[in-house]
Parts: sequence; C-alpha cells; structure tokens
Amino acid sequence: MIGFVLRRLLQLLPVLLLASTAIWAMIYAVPGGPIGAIAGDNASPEQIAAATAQFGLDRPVLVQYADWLWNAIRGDFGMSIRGRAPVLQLIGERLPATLQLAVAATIVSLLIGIPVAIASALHPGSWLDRILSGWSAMALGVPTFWLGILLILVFAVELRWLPSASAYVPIWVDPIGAIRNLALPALTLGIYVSGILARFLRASLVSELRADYVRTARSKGLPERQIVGVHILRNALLPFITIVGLMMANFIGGAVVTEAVFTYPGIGRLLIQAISTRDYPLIQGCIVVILVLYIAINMAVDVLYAYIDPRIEYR
Amino acid sequence: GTNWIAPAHAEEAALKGGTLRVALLSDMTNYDPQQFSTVNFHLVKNLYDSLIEYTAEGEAVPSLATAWQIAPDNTSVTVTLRDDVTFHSGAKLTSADVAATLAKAADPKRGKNVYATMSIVKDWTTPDANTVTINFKAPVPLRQITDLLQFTIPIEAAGIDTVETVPAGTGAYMLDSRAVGQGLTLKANPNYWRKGQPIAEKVDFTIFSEDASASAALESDAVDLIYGGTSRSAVRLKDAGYQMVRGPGPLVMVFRINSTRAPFTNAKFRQAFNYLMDREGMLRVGYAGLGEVVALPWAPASPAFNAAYTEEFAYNIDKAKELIAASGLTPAEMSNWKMLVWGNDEPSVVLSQILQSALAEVGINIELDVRQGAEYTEAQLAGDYDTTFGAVGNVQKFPSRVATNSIYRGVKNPVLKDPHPHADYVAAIAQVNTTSGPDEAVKASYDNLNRVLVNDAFAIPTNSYDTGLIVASPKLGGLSLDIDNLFVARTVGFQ
Amino acid sequence: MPTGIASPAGGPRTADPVLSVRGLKVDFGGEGRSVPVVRGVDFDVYPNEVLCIVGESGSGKSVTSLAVTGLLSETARVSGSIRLCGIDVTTAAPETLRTMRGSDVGFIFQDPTTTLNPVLTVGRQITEGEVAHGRLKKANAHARAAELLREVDIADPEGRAGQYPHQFSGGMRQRAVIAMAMAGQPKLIIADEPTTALDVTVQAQVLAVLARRQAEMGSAVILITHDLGVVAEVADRVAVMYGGRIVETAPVADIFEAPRHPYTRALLRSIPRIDTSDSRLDPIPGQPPIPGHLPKGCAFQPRCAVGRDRPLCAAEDPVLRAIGENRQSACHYAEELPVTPLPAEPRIHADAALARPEPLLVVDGLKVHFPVKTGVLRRTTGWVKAVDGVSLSVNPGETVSLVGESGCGKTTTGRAIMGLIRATGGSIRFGGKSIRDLDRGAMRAARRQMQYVFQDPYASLNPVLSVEDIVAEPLRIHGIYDEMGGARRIAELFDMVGLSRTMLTRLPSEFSGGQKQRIGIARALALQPKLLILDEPVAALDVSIQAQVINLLQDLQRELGLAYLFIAHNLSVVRHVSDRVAVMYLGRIVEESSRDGLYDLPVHPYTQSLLSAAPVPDPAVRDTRRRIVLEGEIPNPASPPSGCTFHPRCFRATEICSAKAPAFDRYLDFSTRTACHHAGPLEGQRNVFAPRAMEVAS
Amino acid sequence: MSKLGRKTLSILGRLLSSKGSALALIFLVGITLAAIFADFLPLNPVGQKLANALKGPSATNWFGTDELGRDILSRVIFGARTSLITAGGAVAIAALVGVPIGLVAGFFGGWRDAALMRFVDVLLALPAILFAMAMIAVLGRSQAAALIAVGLTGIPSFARITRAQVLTLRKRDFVTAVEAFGGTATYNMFRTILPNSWSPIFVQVVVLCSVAILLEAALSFLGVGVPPPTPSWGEMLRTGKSYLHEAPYYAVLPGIVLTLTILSFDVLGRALSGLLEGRRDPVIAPKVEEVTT
Ligand SMILES: Nc1ncnc2c1ncn2[C@@H]1O[C@H](COP(=O)(O)OP(=O)(O)OP(=O)(O)O)[C@@H](O)[C@H]1O
Ligand SMILES: Nc1ncnc2c1ncn2[C@@H]1O[C@H](COP(=O)(O)OP(=O)(O)OP(=O)(O)O)[C@@H](O)[C@H]1O
Ligand SMILES: [Mg+2]
Ligand SMILES: [Mg+2]
Repeated sequence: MIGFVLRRLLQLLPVLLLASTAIWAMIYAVPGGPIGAIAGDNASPEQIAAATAQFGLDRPVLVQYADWLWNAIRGDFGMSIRGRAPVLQLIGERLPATLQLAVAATIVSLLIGIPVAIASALHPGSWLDRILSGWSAMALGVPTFWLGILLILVFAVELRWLPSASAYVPIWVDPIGAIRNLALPALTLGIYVSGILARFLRASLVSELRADYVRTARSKGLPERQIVGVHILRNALLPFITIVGLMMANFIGGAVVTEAVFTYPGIGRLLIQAISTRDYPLIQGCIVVILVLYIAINMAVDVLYAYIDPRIEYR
Repeated sequence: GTNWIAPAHAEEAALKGGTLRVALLSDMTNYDPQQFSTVNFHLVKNLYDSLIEYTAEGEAVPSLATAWQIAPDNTSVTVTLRDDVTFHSGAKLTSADVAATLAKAADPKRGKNVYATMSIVKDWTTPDANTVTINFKAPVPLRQITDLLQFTIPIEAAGIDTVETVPAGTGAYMLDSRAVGQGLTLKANPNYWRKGQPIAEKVDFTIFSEDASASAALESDAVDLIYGGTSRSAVRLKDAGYQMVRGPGPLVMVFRINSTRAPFTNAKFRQAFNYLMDREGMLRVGYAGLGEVVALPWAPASPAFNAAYTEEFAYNIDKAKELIAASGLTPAEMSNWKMLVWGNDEPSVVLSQILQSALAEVGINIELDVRQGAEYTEAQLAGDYDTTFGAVGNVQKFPSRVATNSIYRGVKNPVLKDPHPHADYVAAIAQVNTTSGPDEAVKASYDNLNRVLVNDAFAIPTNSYDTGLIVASPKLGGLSLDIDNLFVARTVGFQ
Repeated sequence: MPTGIASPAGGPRTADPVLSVRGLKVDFGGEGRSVPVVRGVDFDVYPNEVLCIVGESGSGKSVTSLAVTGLLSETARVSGSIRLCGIDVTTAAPETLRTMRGSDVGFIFQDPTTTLNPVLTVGRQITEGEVAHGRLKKANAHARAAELLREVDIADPEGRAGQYPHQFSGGMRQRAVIAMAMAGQPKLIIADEPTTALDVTVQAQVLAVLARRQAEMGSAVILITHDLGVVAEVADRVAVMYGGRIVETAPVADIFEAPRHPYTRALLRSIPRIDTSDSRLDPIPGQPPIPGHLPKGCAFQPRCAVGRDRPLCAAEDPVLRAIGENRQSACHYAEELPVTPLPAEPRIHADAALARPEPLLVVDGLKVHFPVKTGVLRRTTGWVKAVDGVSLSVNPGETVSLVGESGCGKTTTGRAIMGLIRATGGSIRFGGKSIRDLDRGAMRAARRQMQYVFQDPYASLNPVLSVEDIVAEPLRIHGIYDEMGGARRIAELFDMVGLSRTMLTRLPSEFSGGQKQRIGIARALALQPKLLILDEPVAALDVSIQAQVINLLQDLQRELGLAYLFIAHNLSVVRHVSDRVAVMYLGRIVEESSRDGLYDLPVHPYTQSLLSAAPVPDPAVRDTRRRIVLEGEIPNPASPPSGCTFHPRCFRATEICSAKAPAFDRYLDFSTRTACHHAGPLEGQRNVFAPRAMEVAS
Repeated sequence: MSKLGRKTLSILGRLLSSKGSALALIFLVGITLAAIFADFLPLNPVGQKLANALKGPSATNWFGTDELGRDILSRVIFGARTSLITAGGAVAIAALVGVPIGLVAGFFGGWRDAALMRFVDVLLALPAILFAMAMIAVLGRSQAAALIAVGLTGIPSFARITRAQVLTLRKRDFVTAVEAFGGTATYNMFRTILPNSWSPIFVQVVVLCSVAILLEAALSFLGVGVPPPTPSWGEMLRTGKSYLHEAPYYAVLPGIVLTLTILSFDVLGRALSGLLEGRRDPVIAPKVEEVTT
C-alpha cells in the first residue's frame, strides 16, 4: 500500500518536470509579456525597460527557467509580477475556495446523477428512461457559461434568492452563507457533470444487471431491492468512483468558465488572469499546483478503489 | 479660500455610513499614484489626495494645498500645504514629502506617467515645512501649472520606494486587505483631515470578469455600485431605475495610424480616414450613445475644443473616395495592412468592425488582428501596429497634455519614433506650450494645432466616452467623480 | 398434447414429481420478430433422481432451466404449464416465486468466475438467501456459512467464509456455489453445466461433492451438460434436446446402449472415446439449427441419416411419444433404429513413425520464465516458471500430443517453440537447425516450415478481412503470393479443408465455429509447413462439429504428411488423434510414451489420476472404475513445491519426493519415459483402459 | 460495391430507422450543407446596417439583427462553417496525433508506453480550456489557432482509446497469428490492429466533434476564439449576452442552434457506438478528459 503510493509519487516527478518545462517554453513563445500589463497603456519605452529589469525578465530564458526550477524545488515559486505577492500565497488563498467548490459541485452532480441513473437503468427503454436520458443529454449539450448566466438571471436577478457573484465563505465559518454562495456555481458545474455521471452509471448498472451474479442472487430468492441496492450498486459504483474522482480533479483547474461567470475566487480564474497578464511565475505556480492536485486526487481515488475493491491487491 | 469645495452632489442630506460594495471589471496593478491608469482609477483618489483639485467645470480648488501663488512671469509657483494632514502611517505631511514626490516624478526611471508633465519643471525648493516652490524652465501657461499641481499627489517620503506594493498616501481610506485578482478592501482613515469624511467605514471592491455578472450583481443587490462598467449596461440600468453618474473627464477614442509604415506614409490616404468614421454609429453601437462625437482629441471642457471640426469631418464616403483617389495608391497597396484590435474592449471591437465595413465600402478589404490582454498592450506600447483604436486621456486639460499619450508624443513617440515624422505637429505643440498670452495668440496657437492634427491625420479621434462610469443603487448618495473620472468614495453614503 | 408422458410409463415412482413441465414454450424478442427458442418441452423430475439434459449449444437447455423457475428476463414470453413443488410457476405471484426460489430450488451455474459477486464475501453470499427468507439470523450467518463450506469439503471453512471469490480457485468457487445452492435444503437442484469450465481432476472433485450432498438430502437434480461422459457418470435419466425440443428421454443405460433417436445416435458416434481409439469418428453433417430459422418439419431432418430423404420428416415435426418402457422419442421412424451402423473406417496410422527418420522438431530442456515485478521500482522479485524444462520431439508425419491441466504450460510451450514467446533456456531444433534466438529474417524463414492453429476460431481470424485475404495473408507477408499461385492457391486450400469456393469473399463473422476453424487450418497450410502446432483446436467446438474437424486434421495429415504437435486437455480426443502423448504438470513433462503405452499402462501417479478422472461415456463402466480423486488444484507456478512438484497432491508421495526432483527417464525398459520416484502401474487393479496387453518396449 | 460501402449503407439505414438518430443525422447534414453552400445562399454575415441594429426576427431577418445591423441567421449559418471547420480540423489533428501515440504505446509497451503516456497524462491533467487558451496565446487569435488548440486537447482521448483497443487486441489470437506467419510489428499495428480499431475511433470522432464545438464556443465566449468579424456561435453568445435584456433572441437563437448541434452529435455518437461496437447500451460522453467547465 505504501509502496503503491510511493510508486505513484515517483511517477509524478517526470510528469511535473515535463509539464513545467513545456509550460516555460510555451510561456516564452507567447507574444506579449507581463510588463505591458503592469506598466499601463501609456508607458514609455524607458518605463518598460526599467520594469523588465526590475523583474529579471531581461535575463536569458534558460537562466530564468533554471532559477525558477531551483527555487521551486526548494518550495519557492517566486513572486507574482502583477499581484506583487508570493505565488504560493496567492494560490493558497484560492485553494480552499476551489476545493470547496469542487466538493460542492461533486456532491450536486452525485445527488442528481445517481438517482437519475438508477431510475433509468432499472427500466431500460421505458418512457422514464427516455426522459432521464434526455436530461443527461441536455445537461451535456447546454454550454456551462450559458447555463450559468441563465441561473443568475433566474435565481439572483429575478427571484433574488441567491447572490449572483459568489464569494468564498468557508463552510465551517458560515454554513448558510457558504451554501448560498456555492449554490449557483455548484449547480452549474454539477448539472453538467451529472449528465456525464448519470450516463456512465446507467451504463454500468445496465451491464451489471445482466451479470451472472445477479441471476445467482435472484436464484436465491433475494428481494429485488436488495439485489439492486447491495449486489448491483456495489459493483457499479466501483468504476464510478474513478469517474467521480476524475471529475473532481477536473474541477480544480477546469472550472474556468464557471468561475468567470460567477466571479468565484478559484484557481482557474487566477490562472486565466495570469495568462492574460502573462504573469509568468503565477502561471507556472498555478499549473504545477493544478497538476499536483489532479494527480493527487486520481491517486487517492486509485488507492480508495484498491481499498474498496477486494480484487485489487497492492503490490 | 481655505475651505474645501465639495464635489458635485456633496451637500445632500446627511448620509449614513456602512460598507460600500463596489464592482470593478479589472484588477489594479500597483499603488503608485504616479502610475495611475484606468486599472487603478478606483484607488488613487481614495488612498491619496493631490495638491489641488479641479471642479467639474475645470476650476482649480484647494486640497492638500491651501494656496498656490504663481509668479507674475509664470516661471514659478509657490504652494502652501495644510498643516493638519497625516499619512496613513501617522507621519505628518511636510514639504519634504512633496519634494520627494517631485523628485520621483522627475526621474525618468521612476516618474512613470507624471514624468512627461514634469518636463516644464526646472527645480523646486522647500523654504519651510509647509511651503514648496516649483521653478519652471520657461514661462508656463496658467492652466498647465494647475494641471501640474493637480497631478502632484504627495507620497510619504519614507515609503516612496515601496509605493508600488504598499500605499503611502494621505487619502480618506487606507488599505485593509487585498486578494489578488479577486478584490480589495479599504477602511476609513480615522485621522482624515476632511471633517465628516469618509462616510462609509469600508469599501469593498470586487473584480468581475464579466460586465453581465457585474450588472447582475448590482441587480441582485450583491453590490451597491459598479465603477467602470460598460456604457450599454449603464444606460440599461439607468432605465431600470439605477443612478448613473458621468464624470467630467471622458476619454477620447482615437484611431491611431502608424504613419511611418506604408501605405500610411501617404498623407492623403491618412486624411481620408477623417471622413471614413461613422462617428454617430460608433458612439451609438459602441457606447450606447453616451459621449460626444469628436474629430479632435478634446473634450468640450478643453480650451482647444472646437465643434466646427466635428461638422467638417462628418462621415462622408465620397470625400474619402476623393482623397483615396488623390493618394495615387493602388488598391493592393491600400489593402496591405491590418487593424490591431484590443479584444478585451468590446467597444474597440465594435468600432473596428464598423470601420472595417466602411473601408470595404471604399474597396479596401483588410483583416482585424484581434489580440487579448498583455499581447495587445505590448504591441500597442511598442508601436508595433499599422493602425489601432485606442483611447487617450487628459482631453479636458491643457491642450499640450495630449502629448502624454503615446500616439501624440512629440519626442520618443513609440509608434512614430524619432525623429518625429510630423515636424509641423511638434512645432504646433511647442507653440501652444510657449504661448501664454494674449488670448488671440493663444487661440491662434490652438487653431493651428487643430488644423495640423487633421492634416497630419496620424490620429483620428472618433468620440469621447465615459471612463469610470458609475452605476449605483438608488440607496446611495454623494456619488461623484473627479475631473479625471477617478472614483471618490469618501463622499458616498447610504440614504 | 402428446399422451403417455404424464408419468413415465413403468419405473415405479414412489412420489409425485418435484417438477412437472408440460408444453413449455419460450419466445424471445418483440411482437413482430419473436424467436421461438423452446418449442414445447415436457418432462418430469422425481425426488432423488438425476435428470441430465444434453444437447448442442443453443438447443435451449439453459432457457428451459431458467424458465421453470421464472428467472428469464422480461423479454421472454413463456407459455405452458410448470408445476414446481406444487406451485404453478407461470401464474404465481412474484413474491411466491421468490420464496420458492429461496427454499425449494437451488441453482448452480456454469461459470464459477462470474456466478459469484466479486465484491461480497463468499460467506455472505452463501447465507444471504437464508437471511433474506428469515430462516437465519444475521449474527449466526458466519457460523452457518462455515458449516456449509465444510460440508462441501473446503479446508479452513471459518477463514474461507470471510474471503472474496477471487481468493478462491475455480473448483472451490464451484463448491461454494454448491454450498449456496444446498443451503436451503432444496427439493430441486438445477445445475447448468456446472463443470464445463473446470479441469477433469477438479470436475471429478466437484461432481463427487455434488453427488454426495444430493444423496444426503435426497433432492432431485437437473444437470445440464453437453459432455456425454459426465452424463454417463452421474445421470439416472437423460433428456436429449435438439432445436428447442426434447427429442428423446430414457434411463441412462438405455440411451447409451440403444439410442432411439437419430440425433442421439449420431451424437454418440461422433465423440471420440477414451477407452477405444481407432475407429474413425462419424460426424453429424451440417450445422446445428439456429432458432428462428428452423427447417420445416423435423428440425433434425437436414442432418439426419434416417430422414434426410423422407417427405414425412420434411413435412411434419414429430411429437415426443412413448416408444418403449420408460422412454420416449420424437422421431417418425424411431422404431427403425438401429439401422445398420455405417462401418467405421479404421484409422490409418502414420507409417512414418515406424521408419524412425530424423526427428523434425527436437525440444530440449525448454524453459520459459515470466518475471514477477513488485515493489516501488517494479523490480523483478520472482519468476513464474510457466515452462521449466520441457523436452520432446516430433517426427515427420507424426502426431505428438501435450496434455495437462489448465495452466500447466501447454500453450506457453507451443508458443515458445513457434518463437512467439522468447524462451528463457533450452534448445529448439527444427529440421536439424537451432531456431532459438534467431534474428528476424531467419525466424521468418523458419516459420514457413511450422505453423500454428489457435484454440478459439472466433478470435484467431481478423474480423475485418475477407476469408480469402485471411488465408492469403501469410503468403503476402512472405511476398510469395504470386509465386505460390495466387488466387488459385487459395481456392485449392479451400478445397483442401472442405469449404466452398463461393465463400471466399465472406467475412469471418459469416461462418460457424467449425468453418472458422477450417479457415484457420487453411491459413496454416498456406505456406506448406511440415509441422502444425495445434493449440486445443477443437476445444471450443460443439461435439458434432469437433468430429468434423478431427477427421479433417487426420485426412490432411495423411495426404500431406504433416506432423502435428497437438495441445489439448481432452484425454479422449488425445487418445483418438495421437501417436505419442506427453503429460505435462506445472511446466514439466511428467510422462511421455506412445499413445497406447500411456493409456494402457500409465506409470506416473499424475497420469493415472488424470486418466481415472476422465469421464467415460459409457454408464456400464462407471461402477467398475476405480477413481483417484486428486486433492487440491495445480499450484502457482511462481512458487512451485520443492522436489517433485506433484508431491503435495500425490497418493504415493514419500519423504524423498519433497526433497528431490525426480529425473525424466525411461521407466524400466519400456518405451515410456517418466519423472517419478515411485513410477509404476496401479497395483492390484485391472486397468479399465487396457483391454490389450501391455506393450513392452522393443 | 465494396464491403465498406455496403457496411456504410447498412449502418446508415439502421441510423435512419431510429427516430432520434434520424433527426440528429438530418439536422447535422442540413447544417453541414448550409455551411458548405452558404456562399450560394442569399446571406450576408458581415453586411452592416447600423440603422437596422438589434431588430427582432422579421420576414427579412428571420433571426433578427445584431448590434451592427447584421443578419443573425446569416451569421449563424456562416458560424456553422466556423464551428464545423474548427471541429473537423481539431478532430483530425487529435486523431492523427493521438491514434499513432496510442498504437505505439499500446503495441510496444515498456518505456515507449511509459514515455508517451506520461506525455498524454500531462495533456490530460491540464484542463482543456486552459491549455487551449495558452496555445491560442502562443499562436495568436485565429481560426487556425482555435483549431489547433482544440485539436491538441483532444489528443489524450484518442491516444487512450486507441491504446486500450490495442491492449485488448494485441493479445488476441488473430494478431498473434500474423506474428506467427512472420508479420512485422508495423504490419501488425497498421494492417491488423488499426483496421479493427476503427469503430471506437470513429465513435470518438463523433463524440469529439460535439466536444470541440463546445470548447470552441467556450473559447470564443472567453474572448480568445475565432476573431471577429468572422461569425462564430460562441462569439455570438458572448456578444448576445450583453443584449440579453434588449434583444433576447440575439443570444437565444444561436444558443439553440449550438445546443441542437451538440445534442445531434451526441445522439449520433451514441447510436453509432451501439451499431459499430455492438454495445447494446453505449456509453460515450464519459470520456472524461474532454470536459469543459
Ligand atoms: N435473453 C435472450 N434473448 C434472446 N435470445 C436468447 C436469450 N437467451 C437465450 N437466447 C437464445 O436462445 C437459444 C437457446 O439458448 P440456451 O442458452 O438455452 O442454449 P443452451 O442450450 O444452454 O446452450 P449452451 O450449451 O451454449 O449453454 C440461443 O439461440 C440463444 O441465443
Ligand atoms: N505473459 C505471461 N506472464 C506471466 N505469466 C504467464 C504469462 N503467460 C502465461 N503465464 C502463466 O504461465 C502458466 C502457464 O500458462 P499456459 O497458458 O501455458 O497454460 P496452459 O497449459 O496452456 O493452460 P490452459 O489449458 O488454460 O490453456 C500459467 O500459470 C499462466 O498464468
Ligand atoms: Mg447454456
Ligand atoms: Mg492454453
């Protein structure tokens, strides 16, 4: 088990190195630097030169990268050029918000996805199945940015039930406030992902329903509820865990559009701003953190999976 | 007089304090008042005060300076400071701080946006703790002197080196906390010298990525005020019962032409653009009609403003065609360029498309080169473009101040480079700068400049528009903008 | 409704039938295109009776068994009457059926790897039926599970009850399923091919447990199988199904002695027998019927030797009628049977073997070890010794068979010889030249002499190529397509394996299993090899088709002088096709001899156990045979037992066996070679397989 | 007629026999034809009439006009061209890069597998939209950039699907058979395994089309997609949302067309995976890697 985790961690290193090098290379291929964004739209050439030197951006690219890498290895990700604060501090401010949203969105998607999947899997081909499959398709077909704006118009502007701009309120500080703030972005993300989850779960439920052990369970005269609830669901939920994990990992950096629509202080939004202002250290830092979290969540899911699935043994 | 003069609306019924929630559409970059630009317009007037202020009508009134004495020959000005002002650090404001501020402004490395303004200054002295005398290289017109004082925003001498990251001002508010990219909170300065101000104890700025989100936030009562939203939402929200506050210091949208590149080396061809602008349409579509149509880079408040030019250079395809024909360029030569577009700015995108369409009508088919964020800024700053729409500021001030904007710069122009290809323009600016009277001579110098501007046609203004537009919930009172449309929070309160 | 079936005539029945089925019909599919899968089945099962249902794949055996307990999916439409323990299954409420299933009927399904839920403990699965029916308290469940497991001979039942199915071996799983089925003391046990997926030795264990538990409880058993050997071993009565109907029922002895339906008769003649070897098999021509596309009249008529040309058979589907004491047949001409049996052609043995020429293939000390990687750095920490010193030779024109239980390394040996797996050690010589570790080019050339035929005809043909391209592929790869005659050559190959040339452009999916295997053989022959390695070439085929392919292989061998290395685990088939036989156990050959030498006088205890475990399709021998039931299963090749790897399961094992590995050597002066410290014939025992005298080495 | 032709026809026939997939197919064919022949239709996506801005649907402008007085229907149809070209090109890039990666990684295993899959992991772990934004920043804003960016984000799914396919096929007897006759690795990869992997790859092509359209729209929405005045659905939604109050049809009608297109690809993809892969209950969208949120 520990070996398993260790091995996964070892595999992480080349991925991170590869990614950071690629990103660094890419950043420098990108036209436009951070200085324009901080010097203002009327800056003179002298001003720009001064600022460039101030942030050490006049050094050769390789030197800058080596410098960054060396510091990064020691846990120092540098200063944000535009934010004028340590990159890790900026990310640290956003991380709890991002995680909270990711968890909330995952919960929403499960709350919608699992019942939808079970209801439609139990009667494949029925009208209920069709309606629910239609729901899943719609959830996937309506762009999130569109859905988000719609939700804001209805729930924030018209009904005034929920805030349209979602602040980060830690759930343990003010649970009600946190839920009010999370509701819309979590719903936007959750509905989209519930479409994916419902489909996946439905498919694995339907295939489990045909499995031989179900026939065995029926032949024992078990009540249908027990067959579905214990036998089938347990098997179907196993691969499902992986998908849920992937989804959650995706929310960490990938909820960019939703975060923008709801002005939510997540990492994705930070990174997008960083890209648009060419805040090199911040871009690097965000991406490394997103990668680590992505891989960590997937690893946790793998470990969990192996823990839950009796067939898997760590070697 | 020594009394401060409240900005517009200030004498309304007593307002209550509280937390003012302000929506913004972009994050600030630093706290240096000498680097003010649209991105920190919301902060400068709240963290800092300047020596003097202008009323909306352009009249200079005291602020940190109680009085300013201009020498009869217009070669110096002596400023008297208030003696009851302290910085946020608790230190008292003295003439040494002003001197340090001036020193920074005069330093090409540190002077940032004020550096150009300082070009008229020879040196300064501080006879005592409350007095500063600024000496000029030559006689300077009155308005240019008050402009300089208005631009002089004292920074605490002790904090001047770190002012980019740590504000060091005397303003009504001090920094409470900042979440980069997300927002910023200011809290009231308890020792503020203006009595009874600030009214709101806290100002909470939230940065929105989307104009629509900001509007929704206002409509759902998540914020009290939007600063710097689009004209279109402002007009819509005003119709829905919200307050809209327009300031006296608009920007002017200018179509910038890199006249060092073909085909723009051809003056006739450039002049054709004076007629190619459907300014009415641009203003309506791009800015919901908020603003004025202009053919010169002046706001109506500017002494050089001249409405006749707007009429003369109305949208006129036929005149444009004539000029194009007269230019002698081949259709291929005329179409061999791109229009750089700042993709983040919706009005620029709209204006560019309208112009593109007008160009197509005269047989010139060009592409738009749409860039985002830093990529655009860098190209713009380096003058690395054929043409582009970009706003210029200071259009309500002394005419030569227009030369602080990159395309209008007389020396070290990043677009047109040195030597300046339009010598008559450089001369016209010099003439304005050196003509301090009599009135006819001044007017003549302005007329000359205006004519040169349309003839050289390296910058074609289209319209003025409101920067820093305020849309606020009806609950708020005391809303105002300063002469440059900077946000002033200290007078705002709840009814 | 046919008469005279209500209770099988004769045979005093002491009780009412446990199950009584009349006119059972099952259709699948929607209204428009419904497919009749079971077309009117009648039978009874009495307490303490074992009814075997046999029939080809797709004949409706499983569907029938599921129908009688109401377990078919909703897409099935069931009609007829089914009375099970006094309940009318077709009309009963779901709740009644559920209770009935939990108490009166127990099920054992075919594939032990999938019948158990992988994520629940075995103990829980064994007892949850009883818990659900309120017969058992949850608190006592574990103890009860252990008790049930003990009853089916599982060692350490306490510990095993808490384990998951994947921790059980196949045989143990099947025993656990038996324990589960027996938990409610059911009156009827339905076992659907319970041992098909198991090795003979394990099959013997499982059948023994099943028989014992059934005898203890006096339940009725319906055992579905297509293995006539198993039928002969365990059945009291047999029902033969064909095309969704029962075509014959009779007591087991009568069925084997005097079948009264042409299909039963043909079936019996088409299977090779372990106790007789030389008569040529008599395959059933044609293909099994496909539900929904049945011929008019008797479903067997197109393949029937009796009815092929008779208008009555083509016009009218015969009813199942009593034709004698205690038996029924559904044949218009049942009384005409047995017609004179076709004289069986004696099999012609390759003479080449006698000429003692230079061997074609010589394998010496072949080893194939697979690394086991563990730990953080995935370092190799052990080896799976899949093949651990195999020596054998194949002469031109000769058939050498390799038999052994699943996982003993047969396939790996074959593939290593073929160069598909890199050998770890030993030598492989073909036609006198070493072909181990050749470079690519040389290996390609060597491969032209040697070809491989795969076990699964479905998986070995590229599904997107036409069969013509598939057969031509080896020629194209070697760039000799035109040289070898191009399309003409392909057509010849088709003729050779008995396929019509009109089928050349079809895709593999348009062929039946037997036809596919012919295509596989044609492809293997394309390069004109001298040796074919046949990896279980008939194991995936139905018995009737199996005979066709075996005959084809024998014909080809005779015509082309091919040598075969025949890999199989079916001892009957091996006896039928081989000249020499090698028995493998855990990566090694433990005994090797001429065919008759091995079958008549096996000297290694493993061979003896294997042979004794193989069921003989003759009820007459079942009471006279002595059975050696091997304990346990084949050990993990990653950690083989010390000394003789067979010693933990061996009935002759002594001290020395665990200490020292025996050498592979001649047994006395017989032609047999064996690796055993205690080699020797089974003492004091008439060997049922040895009607003739022992053959002594010359 | 060739086998392939017959097979295509029969699949087409079966698609048309189900109501849902027939509608989807007709919609997609319709919109594709309109996009291809847009130049021959009486449409003008760039013709401005400022005086006629933001007019609701009418006989002359079925979908109304936009803020510059351009005909929205024209822009929707030309926007379909943008979306379909972007999607098509992106999917082609993704497949052309991803499939060989998957083939090589799956077939050879070992270090080649490890190296290629680590590369794919990185692509996968970076949220598609961020990755695309960065690519567009490098390449400048243009249709080609959007196409390449979306294409690159699609590589992992092709690589993984192909690899999974190769892993199941590699051990299959018909692949071993080719090896037994002396076929080379390359022969096996491209002549044996690849032709047997078309079904899932093809299904993925259809799936990725909808994902690409969505991603392209999201990029345009974030202001980094195809630059104006080229009509694009995402750009129309982005601009339209500013006029949600004055001219709701501006954003709603293109939005409906976008959603219908995505739904159609989705329905078609599921139907195809049912027909081609013989899954009775096809799962498709759960190719998680291409989620855009
Ligand atoms: N759920 C189902 N839907 C449609 N057809 C089915 C279904 N189950 C079985 N069949 C068909 O019914 C026929 C008989 O199937 P059945 O499983 O009873 O055969 P079998 O005799 O048990 O064969 P085998 O020896 O292969 O197990 C087959 O053709 C099969 O394809
Ligand atoms: N590539 C491999 N890696 C590790 N172990 C393997 C590999 N291939 C086969 N083995 C192991 O080698 C042993 C022999 O396998 P092989 O397939 O040769 O058996 P077999 O006798 O053909 O069995 P069956 O009758 O089931 O086909 C088994 O324990 C198997 O698990
Ligand atoms: Mg069956
Ligand atoms: Mg094998």
